[in-house]
Amino acid sequence: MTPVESLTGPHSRHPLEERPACRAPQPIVEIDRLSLYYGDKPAFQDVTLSINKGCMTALVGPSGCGKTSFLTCLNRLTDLIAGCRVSGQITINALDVLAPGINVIQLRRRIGMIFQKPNPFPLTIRRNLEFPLREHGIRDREQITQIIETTLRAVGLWDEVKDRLGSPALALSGGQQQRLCIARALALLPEVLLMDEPCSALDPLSSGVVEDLIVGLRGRYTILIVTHNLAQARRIADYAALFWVQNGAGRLIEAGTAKQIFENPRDPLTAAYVSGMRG
Amino acid sequence: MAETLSRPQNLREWLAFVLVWGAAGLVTAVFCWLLGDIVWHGIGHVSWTFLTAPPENAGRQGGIGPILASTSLILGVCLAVSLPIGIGTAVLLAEFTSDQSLFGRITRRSLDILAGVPSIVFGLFGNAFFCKMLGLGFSILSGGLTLACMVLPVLIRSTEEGFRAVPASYRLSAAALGLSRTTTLIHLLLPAAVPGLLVGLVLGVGRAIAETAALIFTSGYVDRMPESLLDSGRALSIHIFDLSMNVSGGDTNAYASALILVIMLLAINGTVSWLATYGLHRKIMTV
Amino acid sequence: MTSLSNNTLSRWSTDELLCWSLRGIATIAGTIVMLIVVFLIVEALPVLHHVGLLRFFTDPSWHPAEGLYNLTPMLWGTLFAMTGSVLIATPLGILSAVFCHYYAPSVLARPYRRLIELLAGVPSVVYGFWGLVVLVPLIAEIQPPGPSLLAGILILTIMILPTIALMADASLANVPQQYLRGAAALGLPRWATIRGVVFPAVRSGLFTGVILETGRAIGETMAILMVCGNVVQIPSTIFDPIRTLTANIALEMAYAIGDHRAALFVSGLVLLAMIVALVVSAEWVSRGRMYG
Amino acid sequence: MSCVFRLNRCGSLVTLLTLALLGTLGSATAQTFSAEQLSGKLVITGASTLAPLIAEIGKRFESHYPKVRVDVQTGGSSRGVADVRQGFADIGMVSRAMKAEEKDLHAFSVARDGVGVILHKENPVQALTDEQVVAIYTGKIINWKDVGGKDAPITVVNKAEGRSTLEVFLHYFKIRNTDVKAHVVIGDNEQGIKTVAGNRHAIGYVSIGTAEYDESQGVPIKLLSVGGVAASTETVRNGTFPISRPLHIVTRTPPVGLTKAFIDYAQSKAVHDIIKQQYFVPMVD
Repeated sequence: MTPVESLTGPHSRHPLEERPACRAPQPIVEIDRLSLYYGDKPAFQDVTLSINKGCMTALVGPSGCGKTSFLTCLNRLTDLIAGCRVSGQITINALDVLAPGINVIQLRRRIGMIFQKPNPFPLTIRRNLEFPLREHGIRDREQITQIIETTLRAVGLWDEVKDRLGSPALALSGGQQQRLCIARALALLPEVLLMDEPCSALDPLSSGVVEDLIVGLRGRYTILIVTHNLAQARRIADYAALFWVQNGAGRLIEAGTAKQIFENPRDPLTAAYVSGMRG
Repeated sequence: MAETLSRPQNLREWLAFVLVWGAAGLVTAVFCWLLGDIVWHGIGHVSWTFLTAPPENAGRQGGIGPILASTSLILGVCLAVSLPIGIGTAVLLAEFTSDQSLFGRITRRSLDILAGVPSIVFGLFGNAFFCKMLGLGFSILSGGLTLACMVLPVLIRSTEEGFRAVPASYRLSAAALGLSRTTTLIHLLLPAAVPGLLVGLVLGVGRAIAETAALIFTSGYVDRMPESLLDSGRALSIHIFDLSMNVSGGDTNAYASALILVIMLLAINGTVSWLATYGLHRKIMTV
Repeated sequence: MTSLSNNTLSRWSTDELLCWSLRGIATIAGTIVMLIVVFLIVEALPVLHHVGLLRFFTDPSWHPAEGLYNLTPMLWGTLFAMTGSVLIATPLGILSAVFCHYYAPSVLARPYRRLIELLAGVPSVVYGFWGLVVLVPLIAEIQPPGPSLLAGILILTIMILPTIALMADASLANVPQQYLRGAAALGLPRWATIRGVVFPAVRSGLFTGVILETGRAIGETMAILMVCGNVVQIPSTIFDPIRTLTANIALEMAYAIGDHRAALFVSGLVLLAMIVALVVSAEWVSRGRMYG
Repeated sequence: MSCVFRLNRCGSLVTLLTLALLGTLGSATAQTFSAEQLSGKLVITGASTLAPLIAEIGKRFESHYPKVRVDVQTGGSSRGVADVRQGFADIGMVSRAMKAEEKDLHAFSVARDGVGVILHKENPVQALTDEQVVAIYTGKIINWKDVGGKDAPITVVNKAEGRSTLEVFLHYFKIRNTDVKAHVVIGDNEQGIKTVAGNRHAIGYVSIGTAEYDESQGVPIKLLSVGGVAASTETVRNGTFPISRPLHIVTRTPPVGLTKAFIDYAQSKAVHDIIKQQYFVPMVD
């Protein structure tokens, strides 16, 4: 297993700083005519979208319009689903994601993902963070301990769990579990973070804490977040994209800055959805 | 679990309650009868000498020392061969082969067929293949290998079920973190599949240790203390069979041997479940 | 069902190594069956050559020493014994597992499980022995001669019960807690939860258990030989003695020579064909929903 | 097929190891023979009836010649014949008279065994004529009251096809197996005894030695006399009991060296106590 240089580098300095802020639009992810089929059934079709570096892009739309499927294309989790077929093109930092020869393991290291339901491994809190790091070539005990502390601090979990790092992660509350999962993703210093409704399975209080955490990450990471919560999208996103089901398949209806989408939608569907939810 | 569910309220619930307790009671009663029979007739003859001494007068007198040694060696060979092959195949079937693929389907069907092959056919096959074709002769090795073929399907099937029971979210989140399949397998899936594996192990060991027909033709009948894996060695179950069916006056020692076999099995199963509770859980940390 | 199968694009050498070694291992497992089938056919070939397969089903009786080779009564014997025991053992085994998980206080559940595990390992000769000296005389009191289809069914039931009970037990252990909580939250009583929520969730595991126990019922030899009476006939009541295909092999193999011996291997082939039929029909039944 | 290949390699490795191991003792095929120092390994396979007897003789033989190993395997007379023919065993055990097609083998009888008719102890019938036995076994008499017993159906216990006891029995009573109307078919002697002991209306036939021993141990069975001669090991020994079979050990080639030494020993008077201990009858000399 080759050690990941990009991981050992920044961590030796301060891990969670020196991240690009969302200023001038500078695309990092380019998606071109992307379609996904489960067997013969299309999940979404013909999505073309570019994601700007250091910005937070919210994907909104009703259930079943392919938002989650869209996210899983970006880190090739679709490989794990039997009978799933992807066409089109995705480029992340000049890397052709759908090319047959790429190192999927490396790709997934560079793209973190947070799931709707918190899914820590049935290990201790420490092992949950340590185990992926070791897998990616970080073996130094002190360095690992340091990364664990910084990432747990970054998600605001350190003070809550520092005395019981050896206890099972599954004993944590839902909100804590989700923050642990975020910490687990951050520990690998991803370039892009994919979040699939990270707050929807949590109680309002935990949801608020996690949302604050995500807002705190804004500007330091490129984040794609799927959400049903329009108010939340409006609060925290720089850009927004609306998905809708048309002719039995999900489609991208409109994309733009969050301000434009929520205040001045061009497409009547967007207008209806945004206002309907608002009203 | 039982506490969270309410007490029977209507007729159907009461019926089910009675049925479940009745079934459990019936099973327990029959088995206690059977085990009680063995204990009652066997306990009087079990002693330290019985466990260590060699059999005399065709097994009517003397003990079962060499037979215990042979049985353990046969079981050891069987597990040493069947565990890696069994777990490997189960992993392949559950994790690396899609259910529609030809390879997976053929392998799975072959194993289902293997599961139903009568033990005497295994015996004749083992005799022709291991003893004669591979030149191993009547030996503990031949017997162990034949048994390994026999317990494979049970082992693979329940281990596979164990893997299938692991939530898909483990695999997804591991993949999303960029973990390799090997790592995911060793650190996450394998520990989580342990319960299934243990069922397979208990069933497999049970089948192996109880086997008679397959061993008569492979590991043989010699009741001398084995000196190597290439020596012929009589397994406990063969000893019991011979004493009860072929040697007049062997019944009492047959009962005592059956009792020892049951105790042996109890010890093995106990160790397995102790390992499951205390040995592995320290590492898995499920709540 | 998610699997790691389609991840063919990964360039992770350990993974490839693992995958190929696993394939090698599985091939060994699969090859054993082929070897056994080839072995059986080679041994059975002489008699198939000069007697022909058809006569194994049309001859007036099974008297191989006198050149008569009808296997049909034994085929029925095997089928009757198998069906009877599976019909009794399956509900008992599943109810046993349900007892362990949802009815028994934990003080009882553990020893009960231990008991069942123990029974999986009692040698068939001990079951047979017990059947011969306890069960058969009991049946003889009701309806002579005693060794009978009924005795065979009862002994087989006891023998295959641990298989289904343990498989069901393992499946029940894997039912996600939220299902049960969900059912409890709906105020569903215990049996309704088990019937409506638990059973559908563990269908695959139970099905595997039934297949395994059926296979075991077909293949069991020693115990059945000791209690069934071994008379080659199609039974008209459950008190009639029967002979199964396995008992036929075990009884006569020791002294059989020439065509007689080869005819016993034909019994083995017929058994194998039954297992194949079982597996194929299981596949047919489960297609599209078991592993979907 | 990769598996076969791998195991094959493993097999040859094992063979090498074996040879190396045996090299120190003298190999199985090249047994050394001198009056004082016999050594080597004898593989004996065959009839389960004979296996306990030969195993015990083997043990005593080993105690006389500490460098000799006698491995006794069971599995049936036909297995003994087949293994000896293929050279897989040095000596085969056959628990019946030799057949015409087995003339190629060299047979040596080591003991005799009588076959006696047994009933449950509580059965009031004390004796049966040959004709009555034939009538019962062919289904012409189906109730004990027809032969002077209670009013109860007869349970006929027969042996499985190919078993030598069956052949001896049928031969004496001149019945064809197709004509036998059996209710229970059994394999080994002890199974027959347990079946009859568990059924008060059963009739069966087993090895006399076995039956005699079990009768003395309180098992509820009794041996019937045949043709007016009481069934006992004594009448088999003095040749008056009419139904008996010889127990053979066989070799493919005329025995030499260790094999010859063992066969001579097994036929000698030195093992008569073992033969009696295993409830067989020594050959009269």
